[in-house]
Amino acid sequence: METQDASSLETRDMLLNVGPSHPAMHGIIRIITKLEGETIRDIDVHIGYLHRGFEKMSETVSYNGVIPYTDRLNYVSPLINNMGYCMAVEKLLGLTAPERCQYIRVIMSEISRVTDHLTCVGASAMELGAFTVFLYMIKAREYLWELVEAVTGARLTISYCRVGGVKADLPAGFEEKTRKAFVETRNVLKEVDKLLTANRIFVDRMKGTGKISQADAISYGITGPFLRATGVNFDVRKACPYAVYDRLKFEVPLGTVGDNLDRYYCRMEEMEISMRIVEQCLEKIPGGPVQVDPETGRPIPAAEMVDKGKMGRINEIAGKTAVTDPTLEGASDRVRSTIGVAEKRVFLPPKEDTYGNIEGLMNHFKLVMFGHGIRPPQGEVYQAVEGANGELGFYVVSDGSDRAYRVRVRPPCFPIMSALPKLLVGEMMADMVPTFGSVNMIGGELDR
Amino acid sequence: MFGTDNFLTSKLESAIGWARKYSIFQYPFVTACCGMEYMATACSHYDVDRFGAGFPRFSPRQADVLFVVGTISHKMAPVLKKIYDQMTEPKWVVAFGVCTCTGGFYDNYATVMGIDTIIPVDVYIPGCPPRPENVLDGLIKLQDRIQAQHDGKPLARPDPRERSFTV
Amino acid sequence: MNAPSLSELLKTKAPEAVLAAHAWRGDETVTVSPDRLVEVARILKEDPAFQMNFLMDLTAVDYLTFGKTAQGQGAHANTGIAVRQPMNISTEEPWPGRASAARFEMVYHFFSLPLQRRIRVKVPVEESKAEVESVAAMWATANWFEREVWDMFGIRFRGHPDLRRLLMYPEFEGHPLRKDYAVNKRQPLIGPVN
Amino acid sequence: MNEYLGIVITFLLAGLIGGAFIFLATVLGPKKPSAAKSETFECGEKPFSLPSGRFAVKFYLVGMLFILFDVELVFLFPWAVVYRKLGLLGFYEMLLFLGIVAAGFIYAWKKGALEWE
Repeated sequence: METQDASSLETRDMLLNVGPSHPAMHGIIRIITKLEGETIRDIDVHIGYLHRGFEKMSETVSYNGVIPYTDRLNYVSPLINNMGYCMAVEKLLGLTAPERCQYIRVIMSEISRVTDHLTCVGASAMELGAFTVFLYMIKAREYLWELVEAVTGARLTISYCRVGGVKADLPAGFEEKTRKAFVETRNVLKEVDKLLTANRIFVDRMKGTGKISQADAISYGITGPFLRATGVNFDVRKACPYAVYDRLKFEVPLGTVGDNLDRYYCRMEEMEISMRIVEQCLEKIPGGPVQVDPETGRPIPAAEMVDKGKMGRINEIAGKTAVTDPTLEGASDRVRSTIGVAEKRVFLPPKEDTYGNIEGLMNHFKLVMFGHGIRPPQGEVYQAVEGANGELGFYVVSDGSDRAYRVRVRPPCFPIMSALPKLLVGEMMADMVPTFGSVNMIGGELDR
Repeated sequence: MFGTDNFLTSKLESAIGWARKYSIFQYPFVTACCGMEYMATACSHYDVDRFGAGFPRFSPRQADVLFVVGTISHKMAPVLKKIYDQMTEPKWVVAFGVCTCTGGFYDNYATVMGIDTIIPVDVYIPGCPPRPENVLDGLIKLQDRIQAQHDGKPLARPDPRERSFTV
Repeated sequence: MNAPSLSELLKTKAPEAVLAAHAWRGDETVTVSPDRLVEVARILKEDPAFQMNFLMDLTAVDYLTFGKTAQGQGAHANTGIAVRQPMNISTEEPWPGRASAARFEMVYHFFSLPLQRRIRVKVPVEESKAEVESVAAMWATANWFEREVWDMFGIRFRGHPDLRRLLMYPEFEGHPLRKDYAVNKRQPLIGPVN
Repeated sequence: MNEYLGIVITFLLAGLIGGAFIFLATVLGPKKPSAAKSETFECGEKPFSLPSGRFAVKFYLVGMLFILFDVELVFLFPWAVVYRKLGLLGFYEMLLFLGIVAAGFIYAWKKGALEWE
């Protein structure tokens, strides 16, 4: 008895709105899916729900004023955007940051890359039901954020880079803190690896779904872990090395099939490699991880004195001199030349000069006051860095005034999102969740 | 419910307030960078579950509090308004992050300058993004509001101020 | 790098298409006339000397107030008082300038994975005839990039599969990234126009 | 009679607690129906079309298979409770019953009813 083919029965396709406010859509993507039963026949992706006009706002503020906006592009690994933008403007100015500053930037952007992959793998695992993995990953991310906070002062929107250098030097004891944080992170990664990699449910959901071929990936301009999962060996840190990446030894993990599982492997591998890069940098950084002040009876900073007084421990502070440290911690004259370019028309003078003498004050005034600031020559420049999702490019056009004329961001997750129909059509509705999780779409970077 | 507020109803009312205060079902309307800080607050390190608000509900029918987390653009505003309307009473709104309170430093053509211009807001949590401690403090303020509302002296909900911007 | 500079190579391959070529700050740049864009793009994609298999970025720049902004001449502190200009950081080899006086310029950034080389192609676009040939057929990534440039600048693309707004909502009039569009000119769907 | 007392009490308690929740919710919860609120929730957008029309037959198939094996499970519970008293005979009877159901399962598996395409 020849069974009647299921599709000959007349079933109308259902239009379903996997809309902007949806847990798996990270809140800001609307996918209109044409469903036939469980299979997706066609999708129409609507983005722009988080378009905040980054490029328009960067034309209204000074060169250093754009940096807080760049933090909020890829807000999961903010420091890579800072570094990309600052290197683009430095290329426009024809300056290169000093040795130590490049090492600091590489250290911090690799730490940011680990936090990005932690969040991405954790969130996509949670969307597949593994809520424990999400809790472990966010716990590991907290350790790294404490590290980032110790260096930059903020957890997420750090604005640590400046055109020509970084805001301040690494804090005292940074190396021990990093080693401790990496031990914790590696424990968490080991646990998650045990939980997920051989987990039958996780592997079945991720294997074979969201596949893309090498030719399609290149034609769609996809870069980063998404492209490397298909086996194409392209990493901006290796192809066009910038900062000090040419002096570091690290390999680039490649996948074979280019499905969700390969991307998961690539990201887990890259986290380990990024941590090794940071450890290499800590050894190679000129002037040691940080110049620790000799602990010989340094006067008590004013803040500690006030705390002691409030707690009534008068005897500890009686007769001691309080010193108000004028320098932004880590930006004093001694380290200034190592963390910022020595061009006084670009980089702020050390605080001792600003408070100390009139030249420093005028120099500071000329750089920060409205209508003054950095005035690069007319011209246009494109600088690409390896973001967490792929090649993050900054195209800066300057018309000789103190404001950028045009700042264009090449968002790495934008081409991946444009390839979504290629990834999802023909697959099951349930496969949309792991695929979208491994696309690692970040709203701020996608819609700018 | 049972007529004038004698001893029984007022005690029952404040008991309901206590119950609602410590079992907040939140609808996380997450859009932007504050989402990262929301994750940090909801997870094990700062653990919003200690205050009874750990259970996110992604449907407005089952949610009590609408956590608006991250910048709301003009394209997103009708969606936010529709979800707020579809929420069942009693409902409260928490504006999480400065972009939801006043639009933050995105003062341009694309951003809604403060969600209190489109929906009434109960608690404003400033910060870009606010530290998890700020968020927990905002949550405690919300709980005080809920309790006060059931103790017969509801705090005035800040109505959206008429804000005129000089272009 | 002693490899022959791509921009000179392209000049020999399509002499009448290339208006100007330079390599300022190491970025090889070629300005191509609008009607020869697809031909040059095909050369870049298929010619073994270029093999540009990645279209990394596609965007536009509005040169309406280039060099004519208030800050360009005398900077004005927000108090309105003219202020002496900060020292200009001029460099030894200045930027060769623009090859045309058109208002818009399309900017394509290509990258060749086999040769690991980058090139930038600029195409001047008149404001009156703001239309360019679409390259979406050759690089699939151009589809969304071109939709974004249409949304933000109002430059149409002939031959584009479905040219709709990408970032802004359909009811939005005007193109926000143009220099004559005010920063905070709002067109809200709901809520007051503050 | 009294061995059934336990079951009666559990049903009573279950009904009581369930009823209390529903009663309290209807009484205490404020009722403010509005047009926007009664619209179907589709992630904040206007829904295109309610799922009318005929569904693919695959859903029906999966539904039937689920009921089949779920009902079979219901028979196992009382058997497990009195398993000690039934002795070996009861064990083989249940094995026979499970064998028949397993045969049905293998048939469905081989016919590809469990594959979704």
